[in-house]
Amino acid sequence: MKYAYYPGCSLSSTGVEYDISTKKVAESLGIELWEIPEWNCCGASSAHLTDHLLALALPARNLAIAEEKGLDVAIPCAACYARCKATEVEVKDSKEMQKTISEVIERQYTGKAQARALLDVFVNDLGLQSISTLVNKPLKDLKVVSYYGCLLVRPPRLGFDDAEDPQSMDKLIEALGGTPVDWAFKTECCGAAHATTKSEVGFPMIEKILTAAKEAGADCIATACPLCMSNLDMRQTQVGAKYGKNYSLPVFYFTELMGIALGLNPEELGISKHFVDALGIVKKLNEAAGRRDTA
Amino acid sequence: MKRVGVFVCHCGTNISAAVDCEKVAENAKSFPGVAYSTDYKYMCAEPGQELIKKAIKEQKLDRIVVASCSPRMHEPTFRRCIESGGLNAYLLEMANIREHCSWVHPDDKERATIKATDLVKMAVAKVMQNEALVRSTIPITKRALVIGGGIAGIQAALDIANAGHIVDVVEKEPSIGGRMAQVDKTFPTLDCSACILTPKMVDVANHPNVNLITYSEIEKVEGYVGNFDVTIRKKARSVDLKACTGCGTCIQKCPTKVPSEFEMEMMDRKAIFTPFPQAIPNKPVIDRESCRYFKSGKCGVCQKVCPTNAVDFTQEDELVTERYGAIVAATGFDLFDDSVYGEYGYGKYKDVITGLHFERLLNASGPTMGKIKRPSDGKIPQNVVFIKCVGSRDEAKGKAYCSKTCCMYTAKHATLVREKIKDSNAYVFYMDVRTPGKGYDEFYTRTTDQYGAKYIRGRVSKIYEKGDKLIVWGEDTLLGRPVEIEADMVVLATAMVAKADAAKLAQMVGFSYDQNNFYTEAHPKLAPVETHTAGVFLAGACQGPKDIPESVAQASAAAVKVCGLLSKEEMPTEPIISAVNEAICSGCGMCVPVCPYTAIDLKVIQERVHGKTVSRKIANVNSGLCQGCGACTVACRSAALNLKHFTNEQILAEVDALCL
Amino acid sequence: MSEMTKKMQEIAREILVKGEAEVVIGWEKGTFWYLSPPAFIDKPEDVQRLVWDDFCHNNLSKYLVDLKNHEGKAAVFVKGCDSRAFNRLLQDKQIAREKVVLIGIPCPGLLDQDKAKELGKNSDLPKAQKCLDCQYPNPLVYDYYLGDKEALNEVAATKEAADYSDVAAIEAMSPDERYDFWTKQYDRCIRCYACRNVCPACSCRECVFDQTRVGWIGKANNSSENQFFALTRAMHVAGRCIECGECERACPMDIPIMLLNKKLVKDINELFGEYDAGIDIEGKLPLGHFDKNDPEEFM
Amino acid sequence: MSVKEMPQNWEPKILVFACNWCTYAGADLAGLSRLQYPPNIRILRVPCSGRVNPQFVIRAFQRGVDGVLVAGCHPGDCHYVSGNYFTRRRYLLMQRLLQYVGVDPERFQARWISGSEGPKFQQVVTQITEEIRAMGPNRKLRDAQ
Amino acid sequence: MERIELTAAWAEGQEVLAEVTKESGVRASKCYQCGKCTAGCPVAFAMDKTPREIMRLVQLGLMDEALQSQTIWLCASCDTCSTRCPREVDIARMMETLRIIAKRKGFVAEKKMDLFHDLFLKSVEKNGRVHELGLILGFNIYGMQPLKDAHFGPSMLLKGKLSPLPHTIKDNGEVKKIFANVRKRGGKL
Repeated sequence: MKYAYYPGCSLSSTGVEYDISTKKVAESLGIELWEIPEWNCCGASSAHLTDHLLALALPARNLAIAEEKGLDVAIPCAACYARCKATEVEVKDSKEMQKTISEVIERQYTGKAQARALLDVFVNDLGLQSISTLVNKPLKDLKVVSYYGCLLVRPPRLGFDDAEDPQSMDKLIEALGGTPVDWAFKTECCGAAHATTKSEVGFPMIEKILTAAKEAGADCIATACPLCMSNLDMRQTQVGAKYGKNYSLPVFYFTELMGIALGLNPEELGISKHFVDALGIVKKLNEAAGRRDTA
Repeated sequence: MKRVGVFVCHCGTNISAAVDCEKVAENAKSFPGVAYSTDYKYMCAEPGQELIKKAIKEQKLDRIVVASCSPRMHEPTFRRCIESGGLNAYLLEMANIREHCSWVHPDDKERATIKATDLVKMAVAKVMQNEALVRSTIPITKRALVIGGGIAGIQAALDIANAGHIVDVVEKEPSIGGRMAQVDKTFPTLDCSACILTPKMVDVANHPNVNLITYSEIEKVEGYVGNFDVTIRKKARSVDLKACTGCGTCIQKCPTKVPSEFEMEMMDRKAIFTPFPQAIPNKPVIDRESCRYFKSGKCGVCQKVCPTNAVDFTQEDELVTERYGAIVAATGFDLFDDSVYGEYGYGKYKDVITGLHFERLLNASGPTMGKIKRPSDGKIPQNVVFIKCVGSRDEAKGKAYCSKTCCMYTAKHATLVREKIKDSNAYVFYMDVRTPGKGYDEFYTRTTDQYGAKYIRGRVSKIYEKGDKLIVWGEDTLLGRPVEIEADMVVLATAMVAKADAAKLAQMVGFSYDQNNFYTEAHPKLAPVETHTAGVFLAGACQGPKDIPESVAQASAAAVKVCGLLSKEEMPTEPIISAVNEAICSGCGMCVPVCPYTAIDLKVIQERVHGKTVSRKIANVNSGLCQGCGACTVACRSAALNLKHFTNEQILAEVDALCL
Repeated sequence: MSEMTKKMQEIAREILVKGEAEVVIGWEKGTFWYLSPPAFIDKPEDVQRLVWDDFCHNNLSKYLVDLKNHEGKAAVFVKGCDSRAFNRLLQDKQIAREKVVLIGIPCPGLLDQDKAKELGKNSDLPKAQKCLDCQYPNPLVYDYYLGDKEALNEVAATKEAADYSDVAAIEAMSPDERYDFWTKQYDRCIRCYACRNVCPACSCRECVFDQTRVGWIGKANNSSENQFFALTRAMHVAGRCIECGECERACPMDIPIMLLNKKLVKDINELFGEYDAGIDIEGKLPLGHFDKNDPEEFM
Repeated sequence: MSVKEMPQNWEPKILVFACNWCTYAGADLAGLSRLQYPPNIRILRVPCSGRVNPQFVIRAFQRGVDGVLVAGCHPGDCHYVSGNYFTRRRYLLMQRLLQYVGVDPERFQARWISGSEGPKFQQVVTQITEEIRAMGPNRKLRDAQ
Repeated sequence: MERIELTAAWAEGQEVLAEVTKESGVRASKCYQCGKCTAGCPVAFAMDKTPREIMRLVQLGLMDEALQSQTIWLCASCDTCSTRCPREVDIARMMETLRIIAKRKGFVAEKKMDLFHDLFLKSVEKNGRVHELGLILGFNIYGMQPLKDAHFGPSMLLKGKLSPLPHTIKDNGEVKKIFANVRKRGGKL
């Protein structure tokens, strides 16, 4: 299995551990990721609010490079995925748009190279069956709420999962030996850049999600988006302080949880880079496993 | 030698003001076949008609052209006229020189006259090829079939039976009663549904002219108006209806419990069961899917305890064929599947239910003995939220149409919540409140005013569980503010949709259905209970969402149509139908799928070829079904099919005449 | 003798000896080296007449119509186009599947007869136009198959894309140019109806063009009547033409009949969705059904 | 034939195949409403537009009409349920085929005109008459006579 | 409240309405004002007009009021509204288009947000990728709140999450060209 890989800007900065864990996990699972050379920013989440054509053209360049190579593109970041998918679909739907975009990016893109969410690739191309056979440190008794965020499964006609009650990440957690916890905020929006630009709007949105996860009885949150991650993880203490709450909810990229279950070193997966301590819970998991082994 | 008479009408000055009628009549004399031509002030008036009749006799005319108004106006008049003059009615053609000529070309008499002459020329050319056609008759079988034993079917059957005709009612379920039996109270009077339905069920069951055929389905329909041959599959009941007394011992003793469909799976029934206590016939059936005996061969308790030995495990489905003169489709509706609304969590959250579930919760013989209780924990809900238009008026996930009944039954539900639960709140999320019906708006007004239900204009976007509450997010669009309600129970006013197998039945009988699989009436205004297939009528929600009074009214209307048909011994058929030239037809069957009335099938004929008898297939037009559209004639490459009165020869002659 | 000819003769012999069929329809060498007309073999000793070469053009399925009232079974060799013709005739209910034994032959594409006649035996001959346009060189239905089955599956999976450049060239002309073009073509027509007679979509008991009493068409051999014939024939095979090109090959006046047929195939595909005649015998014919969402141009 | 060569006093002759239930009724309504249009059309009544065999259309051109209009009920309104859907398919093809052999698109047209569309009937036949008048007599597909 | 004269407002709003409809491909007339968009909107609590009200303004041609509202700037583009709309109206796309047009017309109700997006795109144009540290610094400096979020800086640098230098792609000519080509086609960036 081989895919073009589009990490996106966040994965080389705030979401560096998403990049690290993705690459490690893909390697362990035998998926070859060919990082698009000299990839550019997809424009999320500013370009589409400024100019529609620019919003389509920026992702199109990356897709065009993948198309030349004959590969579909695996995209970890939900926002990048959404922008790339939108481009792919508009190009496929309209020959005229295809022509315009190819002229703007000065490359050919016909919509043949598809934008694929990394989660989709793992769950639907590789398959849960194959993943679960490779699990050697199951996430036993770890209660995880899956937070898909707003962009991963929308709009419904393009999605690889149900837009209202998606299941793929939950099923993945289950395949990793963890306990998926159902909750109602799987696709509620975390406010994206609002936490940075307008915290009085962004913080209440984050608060709602963290509270819901806590109330659902989760030990931690799994996510597929670097912006969601920074809102839920980096901002967690800040938001907690504002609302007088202590959530202590570690947030993981789903790839990190996969890495842990596949027996990779948590440090090497980048888990120490989180703001809310996540290593502790991993340690507990390993200790419990150790006790089970000796017992 | 054919002798055509041409009669040009002035229509007072309606025609003659713009067309030189005398000249047209004069011109006509030179057309091939014309033996006589004249003009007159009013052809349709008595003296005009006499003029025609007289000319037929005196001039020995054998076919007539009347150049006057539109045939849509006076063709019947002139057909009668020449008939009484001794000619076959179909030896008439009309040239429309009024609507299509004088009235639209008032200022150019010369060219209007040329045009009128052309139109007459075409009519003459056509009439030269006309043939005498005879209206035939088909016998009518005096027996009606009603498909579906809900309130619409029951009403139709009763009305037909009371008029003295025999009716068979075929019902798929073990009992008649349909959806209305599941309903607790009816709007706008709040009288109990069972109290008004069950007497009708008894009436229909006891009526000497009615045969109830329950637990049965239509297997095949052949034939046409007056003569439908219908095969009915009587599903194996596993209980001998004659021997069973309906004592119910078997039901009591049956060890297998399964969720009751009638109770919306909120309560159990046995594997041998009647759907509800007032079922008719009140004799059980065995649900073989869940019965222990049928699954494992062990058990047989019901058979052992039956005092009359009525339980018969060896029963098999039985096919019976009967001939009917008319059919009423009254197959009812299904509920939309609300689980497509992931955002509402129907199917995931136990206390998010449909209106029909709620009916059963209200019902004294339902799962909660008439107390409104939550399915999840049996608690009495304080805050009940109703959401309207779930599946209706929703192009994205549901149906584009309005389900018509939900506004009223939701008002009823909200009223009953407020009436039955002390200190309760009933919130209704709506987009519009549609109450056109006698006493309906008054009922709705009482719901808000007297009963204090709170109506919030807006569609709900999300429901989720928080503890034992259901959080409902909506917008109060009148305030322009997002709102949230902590509810104990949410009731979805679910769309009415066509039965899952609606299309199958329509295809079997041969009538049409719309994009939502509701049956299509012949005309939305003027033929609302007829279908395009003669002898097949519609009643109730199978034609579109309807409430009880409307279903009953439509059922009675359908019954009148049936009675009208059955009151005759035979009915005349229009002779303008397609005919097959058997010598030419190669039996390719291209005509079969283009016929909208399934009037064409292929039949096998025998013929002698080189001293051998061979058989071959040819098209066969059913004169009872053919309506004379001519679609088949164009599908037939070799022109083996031809439409009488509009034959290929006639149309070609008209085309040629136009250019002579 | 070619490998395929040998195989053909063997299987024909076997079928006749075993009595699987009473007659085998194949091709034999004709009067000229570039002709391989149909052969009807009913004795095992005659099978050596059968040949397979670059000129086995005739669409043999059409001959089955003549055997409609024949009681016994017939075996027939089918190329891709013959097999589509067979399906076509099945759909028209003109033959009974159980009365026919089909022997499939993979077709590499045949050579142009007219060019062969013109250029002589030892020249480099081009493929026939109909074979260049062919999208289904391999039989779609058969009881026996004389080629390599695996190769067949591979080929079946990759249908060749249709080439409509010749049709497009005419579409690009002005109306008057188009009219002049077709008038020139059909002025040559002698109304011999050879095109109809070989056509597997023409299976009427009595063709409209023979119905003098109705007067669909005048006897006069003029441009107008000839074009009535051309257009009517084209409409009659619309959605049913399997593009075997036999009409054009049979035409003694070299009228490009396939240019009309292909135009209809192209328009049907564009208007009502991709459809290839003679592929799926269960499917509905393009002019035998409709879709409420068909293009609307008549508002 | 250019306008200059147009014969004197030439008037186009246009044949309209009108279905009995919609277009014929629409033409009646145009009359009842006294809506004027050029006297060049001749209406041939058929039960349904689905009855109109393409051979009739070619025949009309052969015999010398200058234009043909096939008109029926709007899709969905056919008196015979589905006849006009077949008409639509058939004449979408036929129209293209006629143009392919060089018939000018204006010469053959198809339209949906309902029984209530008297004004539309007037407008359609006026427009077609004017278009064809501007083009001159039809010579294509015509009998030599 | 001021009475709106609807006929005049409708006439006045036509041009912009046509522009919005063309650019977004969204027909506002499809909306039947059920409010499901607002009901599920995670940002509705902070808006001055609900998303449904924006649709209503557009329906009536009250374009200036729509373009001047904060709402269009607060929309987080999460698509919840479009996903759930029973009339399949792409409300999120409408918001996006209104924002683009508002900017073109100089109606910027939320200067900070606009600044953020401007800086973001500048960074992309310059480097081919977004330089997050630069973006945050720039945003806070231009936004006159230089110390906001500054406490994250050091720990982010330590965790390797913020690079002091921008990530660039070697030959950014291609991305610059994309910007130039979009501008050539009338894009106002």
